[in-house]
Amino acid sequence: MTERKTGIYLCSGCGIGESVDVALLEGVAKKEFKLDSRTHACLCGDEGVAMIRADIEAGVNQVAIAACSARVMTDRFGFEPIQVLRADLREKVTWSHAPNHEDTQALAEDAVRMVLTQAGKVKAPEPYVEGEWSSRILVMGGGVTGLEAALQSAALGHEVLLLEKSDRLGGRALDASKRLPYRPPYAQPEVNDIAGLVARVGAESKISARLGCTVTQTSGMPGRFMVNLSDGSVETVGAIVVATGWRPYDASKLGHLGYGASPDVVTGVELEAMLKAGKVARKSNGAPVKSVAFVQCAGSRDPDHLPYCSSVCCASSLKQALELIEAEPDTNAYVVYQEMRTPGVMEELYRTAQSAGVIFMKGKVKTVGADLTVTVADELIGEDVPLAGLDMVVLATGMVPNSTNPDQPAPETGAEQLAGDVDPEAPFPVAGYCGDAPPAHAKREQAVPEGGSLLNLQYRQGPHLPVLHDGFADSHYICFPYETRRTGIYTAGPVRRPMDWAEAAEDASGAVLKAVQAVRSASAGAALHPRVGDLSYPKINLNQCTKCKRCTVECPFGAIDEDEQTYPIVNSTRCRRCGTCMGACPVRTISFDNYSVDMLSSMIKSVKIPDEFSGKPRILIMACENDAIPALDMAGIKRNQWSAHVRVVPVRCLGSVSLLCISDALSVGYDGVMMMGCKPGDDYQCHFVKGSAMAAERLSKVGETLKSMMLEPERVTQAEASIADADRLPKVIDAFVEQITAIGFNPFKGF
Amino acid sequence: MTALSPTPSKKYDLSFARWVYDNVDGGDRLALCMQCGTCSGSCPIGTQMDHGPRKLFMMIRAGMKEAVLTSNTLWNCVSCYNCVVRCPRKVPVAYILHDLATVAVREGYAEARNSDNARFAKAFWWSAAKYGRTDERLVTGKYYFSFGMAEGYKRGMANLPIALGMIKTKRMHLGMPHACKNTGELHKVLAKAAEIEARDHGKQG
Amino acid sequence: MTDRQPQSRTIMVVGGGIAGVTAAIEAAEAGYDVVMVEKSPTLGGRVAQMNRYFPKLCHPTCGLEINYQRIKKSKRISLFTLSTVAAVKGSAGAYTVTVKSEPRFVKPNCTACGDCAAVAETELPDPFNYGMKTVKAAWLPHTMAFPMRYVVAPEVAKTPEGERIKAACKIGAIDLDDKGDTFDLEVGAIVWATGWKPYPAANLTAYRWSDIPDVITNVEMERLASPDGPTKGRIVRPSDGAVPRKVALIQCAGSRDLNHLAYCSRICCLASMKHAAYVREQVAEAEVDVYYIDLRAHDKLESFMRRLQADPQVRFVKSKPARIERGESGGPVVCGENTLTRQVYAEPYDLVVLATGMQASVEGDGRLAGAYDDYGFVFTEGDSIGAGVASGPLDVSMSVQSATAAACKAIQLVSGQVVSGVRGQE
Amino acid sequence: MTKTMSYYPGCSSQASAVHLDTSLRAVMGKLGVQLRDVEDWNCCGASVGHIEGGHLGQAALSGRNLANAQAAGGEDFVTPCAACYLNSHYTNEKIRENPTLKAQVNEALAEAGKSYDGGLHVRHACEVIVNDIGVDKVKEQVTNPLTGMKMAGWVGCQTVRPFANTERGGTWETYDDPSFLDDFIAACGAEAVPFKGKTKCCGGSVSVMSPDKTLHLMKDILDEVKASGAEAVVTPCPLCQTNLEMYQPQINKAFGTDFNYPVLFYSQVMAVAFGLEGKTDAALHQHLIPPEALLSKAK
Repeated sequence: MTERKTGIYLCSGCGIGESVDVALLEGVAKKEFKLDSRTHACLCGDEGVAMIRADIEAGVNQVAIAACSARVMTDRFGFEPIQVLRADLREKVTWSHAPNHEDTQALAEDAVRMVLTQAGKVKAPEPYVEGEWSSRILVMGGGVTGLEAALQSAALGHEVLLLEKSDRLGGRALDASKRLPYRPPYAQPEVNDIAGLVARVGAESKISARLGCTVTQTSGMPGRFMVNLSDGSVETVGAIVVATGWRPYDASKLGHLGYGASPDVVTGVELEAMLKAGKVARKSNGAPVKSVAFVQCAGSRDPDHLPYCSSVCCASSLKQALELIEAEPDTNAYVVYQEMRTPGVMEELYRTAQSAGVIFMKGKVKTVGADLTVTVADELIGEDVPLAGLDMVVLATGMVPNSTNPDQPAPETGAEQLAGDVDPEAPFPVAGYCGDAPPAHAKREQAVPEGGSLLNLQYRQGPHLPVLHDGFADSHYICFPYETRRTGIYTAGPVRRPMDWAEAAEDASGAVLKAVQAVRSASAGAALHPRVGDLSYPKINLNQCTKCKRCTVECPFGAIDEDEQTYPIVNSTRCRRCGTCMGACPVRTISFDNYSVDMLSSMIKSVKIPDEFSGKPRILIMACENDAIPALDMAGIKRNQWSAHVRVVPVRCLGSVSLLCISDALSVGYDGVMMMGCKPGDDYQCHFVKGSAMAAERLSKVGETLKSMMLEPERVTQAEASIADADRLPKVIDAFVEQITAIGFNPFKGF
Repeated sequence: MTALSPTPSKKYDLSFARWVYDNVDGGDRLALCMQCGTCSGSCPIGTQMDHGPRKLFMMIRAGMKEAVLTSNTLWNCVSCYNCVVRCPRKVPVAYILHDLATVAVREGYAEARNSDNARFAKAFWWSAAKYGRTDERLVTGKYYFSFGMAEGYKRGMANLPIALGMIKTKRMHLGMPHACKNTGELHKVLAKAAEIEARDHGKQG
Repeated sequence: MTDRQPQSRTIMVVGGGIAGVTAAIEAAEAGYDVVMVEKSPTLGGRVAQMNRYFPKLCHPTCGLEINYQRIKKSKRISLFTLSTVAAVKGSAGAYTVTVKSEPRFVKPNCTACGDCAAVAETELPDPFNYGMKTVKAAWLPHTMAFPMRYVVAPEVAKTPEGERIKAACKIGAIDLDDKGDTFDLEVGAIVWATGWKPYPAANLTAYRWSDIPDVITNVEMERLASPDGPTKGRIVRPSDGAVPRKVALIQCAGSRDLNHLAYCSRICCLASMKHAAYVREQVAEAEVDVYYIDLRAHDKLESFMRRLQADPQVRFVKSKPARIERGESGGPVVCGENTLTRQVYAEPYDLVVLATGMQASVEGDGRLAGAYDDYGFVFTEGDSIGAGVASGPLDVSMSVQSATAAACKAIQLVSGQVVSGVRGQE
Repeated sequence: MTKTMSYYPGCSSQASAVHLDTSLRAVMGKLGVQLRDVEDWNCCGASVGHIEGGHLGQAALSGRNLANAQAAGGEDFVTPCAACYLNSHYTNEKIRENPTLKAQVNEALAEAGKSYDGGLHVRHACEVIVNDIGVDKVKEQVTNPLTGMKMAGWVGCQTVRPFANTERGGTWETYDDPSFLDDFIAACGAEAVPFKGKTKCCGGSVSVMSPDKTLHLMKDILDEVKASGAEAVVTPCPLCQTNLEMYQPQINKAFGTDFNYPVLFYSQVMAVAFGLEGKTDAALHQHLIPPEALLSKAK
C-alpha cells in the first residue's frame, strides 16, 4: 500500500476559535506529529471543503478533521474512498466547557493528539470478498408466510429454494375455513384462497419447492450458507427466511377445561377443520351443533401454560362463531373471555359477531361437566352461571412458535439457546422503593418449545436460533423487529410472534427484503444492521492466540467458530462488527483495519497527563458511540457543562473494550476510568444485544486486578447511559470526578 | 303481545335475550353492548339501582328474565339520556329501560305494577288518553290515591302547600279538566294503536 | 404477475416518521434511490415526541440515531423537509409528483451554532411540545433534529427581528427571501407513511379536557415525562406544578366509540401502562388507576401488563368512566361504574391522562394514495402502498414491519414486477 | 321579516308552565317569529306514557300532532317543552327511519282520516332562537339590559339530550357543556355566572312521583347555584322549573338548607330585557318564589 499521507484540518467556527487557541492546536500537530495543519473559520463551508479536496488531489490519502462532532456534516466531510477521522472540538469541547480556560485548551489539544494518534494506527478497511457468493434465498416452511416469502423473493429477482416438511404446500391454511378480515370494511370473514396462493407459487419459475423436505444441518455464513437437506442433497444459499409457522398448544394439557372428558370438547383448530369440511357435528353422536361455547385463552396468558397472549384466538373464535351462525342462523354461540382482544380495525369483527347474536361473557371457566355444562364465574354479573344444553365446547388453544421441529429429538447441545435469556416480567424500577414496593420477583417460568433444531446450525454457540423468551427467536428490538441473533437468518410469521394471515403475509415481505439486503451486503463484504456498510471485520493473529475461546463464546451473533485445533475462525459475514471479540481477547490478537485495542490504548496514552502537583486529575471515559456519544453531543448542543478533566474515547460498543485498555490507562496515570454505555439486563438496550452486559461481566472481575495493583476498585466504574441523558450525564461525570478527586491521585502517575 | 318463554334464571339461555332483541324498542342494538359501564356510571341515581343498566343487559343475555323484569333499575330511570348520548356502541339505553318497564307491567310482575312509576303512568295515561291532555291536578290526585285512601290523603296533605301555591300563581286551575276538542278521534287512534301493537309485536325496529 | 417497464426506478416516501424513515432506508439499502418528503422541518415524526417505548421503556431517539446513521451512510436517500405532496399524476412506474416546500429561511450550510436563536426575541408555541412550552422564532426543532438545521419562523422573517437574526449568522445561512418552492419529481412508486394525529380531546366533552387543566392527553404525558420536555421530565400537575400522588389513566378516550373513533387504536393500553411506569418510577407514594374496557396487551406485551399488575400501587379498573367533574379543589373527579364490583364511583385525582386514540393524519384533499378504508387509512392494494399508522392503528414494531414490507412492495413496482399484494391478496 | 312556525305548547303550557308559554309568545313576537298553534294538539306522553300506552300508543300521540301540523301547512314544528320536543323528535325520526313504524302510526291515524309522512322538522324553541333568529338579533331587542344581575343558566337534560342534533342538520349544542343559555342571559345584559350544574338532572318525572329518591339531585344543583353566586336560576325546561322551584321548601327541611332561589324561564328574562310588560308579557307574578330582583327591573 502507498505511504500514508495524513492531512489535519482545524475549524475555528461555531465558537471554537473564540473559546480555544487554535494556533496552539496547530502547534500540537506540528511539534508532536510533524504535520502542517490547515485551519478554516468555516471548514464545512464550500471553501473549507474545497481546500481539503485540493489537498486530496495533491496526494493526501487520510483526512483528520478537528471540528464538530462526527455525527454532523458527514456529507460535507465525506471524501470516499479517502478515510476520514473526526475529532470533536465543538459539542464536547467548546460548547460544554468554559471558554478561554487552560483546562478547555488542554482538552482541545488532547482531542487533536487522540485523532492524530488514531490516524497513525488505522487504515481504510479492506472488505472480505473472497470466493463465491450466492444470492439464492432459502425459505423454510410452505405455509402462508413461506409461500408469500417465496413469491416476494422471486419478485425481487432472487432464486428461491422453498422447503416444506409435509407433502403439500399451503400449511395450516389448507385445513382452515375462512380467513379473518383483512380489507375494508373489515367486518366479515373473507374467502380462504390458499389454493390460489399455492398456484401462484407453482407458476413462478424462480421458485423451486421441495416437499417432505427438512434441513439436517446448516453451516457457513450469509452469502454462503451450506445447507444439508433430508433428501441428501446439499444446497448453497445466501440468506434464510424461517417461516415455519406455529403449532397449537397441546390440548391434552387442558384437562381442567374438560379436554378429553368428552369428545365434544374440541380445540379451535379441530372446529376449523370441521368448518372447512363443511360438516360441523358432535363427535360423540354426529348430532348437529345448535349451541356452542368458545373458551378463550385456553392455555394462553396462563403462567402454567403459555404465558403470552396468542393474539389471534379472539378474532378466530368470533370468525368461527359467525360461520356457525351463517350456516345455522339460530345457533346459540357463547364466547367466554377474559379480555376481548380485537385490536385495531378487528373491532369491526367484534361488532359483527355481537350483532349476529353471539353472547360474550367475561369470566373464567370453573368447570366443564361431562354433560358439557360449562360453569362460568361471570365477572360482569358477579355470579357463577352454568351454561347448559351445549352441543360443543371449543377451546381456543394458543399458538406455539415452531422455533423447533417437534418431530425431531432435541439435540444434546444448545438447550440454553431456547430457554431465553431475559425475564420479560422483571419488575421495573419504582421510585424510592418506599411505600409498598412490588413484591420480590421470582424469575418467570418460560415456555420452551420442545423438539429438534430447525436449521441445526453448525455454530460454535449451538444449533438453534437463540430465543429471547417463550420460544420467540427475536432480539426484541422495537425499532428493528427483524433482527435475529444469527445474521442472514430472518424469522417471519407466527414463528416470530403470534399473528394472522394478513400480518404474516406482510411480515414475509419484510423478512425477504432483509434477506435480500443480507446477500447484497455479503458479496460486498459490508456489515448489516446496525453498522450497515462497515467494511471492516475482525482479523485474528493466530500466532498469539491462546485458544481461550472467549471470543467464540462471547460473540453475541455466534460469528466465530473453532477449527479442529480449537483455533477461532471468523465467519466475516455473520459478524456485526461490534468488536465484542476484540474486547474479550486477553492478548490483543483480534483487531479491525480501522479499530483495535492498540488504537484505543494509543489514543488513551496520547493524552497529556498532568502531574499530581497540578491538582488536576485525568479521567478516561470509554463511551458507546450509539447512545452515550450522541447524548454527550446533545448535552453540548444544550450547552450543558461538565468537568474538563475527562477525556472521552468513543467505542463501537462497550463490549469491544478490553480490560487491557483500562490497565493501560491506569498505568499511564489516569486517576479513574468510566465505561459509559447502554443498559444491560432484561430490558437491555445494547444494539449488539450483549455488549454492555459483557462489559459489566468483565468489569466485575477487574476489582481483584486493581487490588493487586494497589489501586482502589472505585477508580473503575460502568455508568449506564441512555441517549436521552443529555442533562443527566454531565452530572454523572462531575460526580465521578469528585469521587476520584476524593480518593486521590493515581500513584502510578509519572512512572 | 307475544308471550315470553318461561326461562329459569341463573342459566344462560338466549331465548329471553333474543326476545328482547326482537321485541323491545332499541333492543336490536342491545346485542352491541360491550359492558363498559358508561351507562350505569352516567346515571344520576345509579346508586339507587339494584343492578344498573349495564349489568341488567348482561342479565338479559344470561336469560335472567324474572330478575330483569323485577329490577328497580327499570323504575329509577330519570330520563336524563346521558346513557344514550354517551354509549360508545350507540345502544339506546334509556329507551330500552322504558320499554322493558312496559313489558314488566304487562307481564304482570307485582314489583312492576306496584312501582311508583307504574301507578303514576296509569294515572297519567288515563288523563292523556281520556282528555287528550294531562291535567296535573287529576294525575297527581289519581296517583296519590292509587296507594289507597289513607295514603292518598296523607300525600295530598303533604303537598297541599305546593298545590295552594300553584293555584295562587294561576299555574293550577280549578274547574273542568283541560282537553283537546276532538277526543273521540283521539280515542279511536289510540285504540287502533293498541290493537296494532298487539297484532304486530316483534315487527318494529 | 403484471409486466411493466417503469420509467423511473426512484421510490418516493411521503412522511418521515418511524415508518417513513424505515421504508426509505430499507429500500435504499436494497439498492434503490429514495426521495423522502416530510411536512415538518425534521425527521422522526411522532416517535421523536415520545419519551420512551413500551415494553422496554427505552428511548425512541436510540433507534432513530441508528436510522439517522444509516441515512448518513447511504448515498441513495434525498430528503425534502417542510414539504408536502400537492398532486400525483401518472401511474406506477411513472408518477409525476408535485411537491410543495414551505420556506425554512435557513440554507443548507447552517451549522446549527445557535447564534440566530441568541438574538431572536419572539416566542412561539413549540409544536414539538404540543404547545406546552414556547420556542424562539429562530429555533432548532429539537436536539435530535435531523437534518441538524435551524428554522426561522415566517412570523418574523419579514420583520426587523428577522434582519437581526440574519445579521447574527456569521456564515450567511439565513435567507429571508426564501419563498419556498413547488416542483415536480418523477418517481416509480410512492409509499404513503403520513402517520397519525391524536384524536382531538376537545371532542370528548364529558371528559372536560378543555376546561380542567389537570386533565391531559397521553401525548401530552409523553412530553411531560420527556427529559427534553416542558418540565425537563418531571411529571407534575399543569395547574400548580405539584407532584401528582393520585393519577388516573383513562383508556379508549375516543377509540372503540361509535361517537368518535369506531376502531381500537391498539397502542393506548400499553402506552398507558407505560405511563403508569413513568409515574411509579418518579413518585414513590403515587397510586395509579388504569380505567379500561379490555386490556389489549397482545403477544409478548402481556408480560409488560403483568409487570404493572405486580405493583400494588397500580390498580386496573374495568370501567369506561362516564364523565369527569370538577371537584371542590378544582381538580378532576372521575365518575363511573366499576363493572366488576358494580360500584358507582366518583374518584378525585391529581392528574388524569386521557388515552386519546390515533387517527390518520391526512384528510380530504390530502388523500392522494390509491386506496383508503372508511377510516381514512391507506389500504395497501395494487399500486397503493401504505406504511405504518398511515395504513392503520399499529404500534412501533408493527409500523416498522409494515414499512419494511411497503419498501419491498415499492421495489417491485419500480423494478417492473408485481407478484402478489403485500397483504396477501390479489 | 316575520316567519311563521307551527307551535306545540304542550300540556304544561296550560298549567305549571303557563308563564313559559306567555313569555315565549311575547318574546317570539318581538323576534319576528309568528307562532301558529298546532290544531287541537294533544299530550305527547311525556316520560311515562309508554308504560300504559305502549310505545306505539306513545308514537300515535305525537303522530297526531305532527299530522295536524302538516295538514295545516308544513312549517317547522316548534315546541318550548323539553319532553314534548324529545317525544315529537323521536317519533318523527322513527317515522322517517322505520317504515314499519311509519305504517303502523299511519294505520292508527287513518282511524281519524289523518296521515303523516315524516316530512316536518321538529325544533326546540331555543334552537330556533339560536339558528334562525340569532343571539345578535336577541341583543338588538334589548332596551332594558339586566345589568348587574347574576344568573345561573341551567339547561337540564332533554333540551339537549338525546337530540342536540337539529333536524335541519348538524348539531346545535354539546351534551355536556351547552352554551346557548349563557348566551341568552348575556345577550340580556345579565351575567351568566360559571355554573357547574348546567346539565345536571332534577330527577324529571321521578321527582314528581317519588321526590324522596331525587331531592338530593336538586339539592346538588342548588348547592352549585349557591357556589356560583347567582341570584336566580334560568332554565328552558318546564318540569325543571317546577321541580326546582316547588321542592325548595322540602329540600330545606330535609337538608337543613335555606335555599330560596327564583327559577326563571329564559323567555321571561328576555321579555323583561326587551322592555315588555312584567305581568302580562313576562308573567313574573306566577312564581312560587317571586323573582324580586327581576320584578324590580321589569316595566
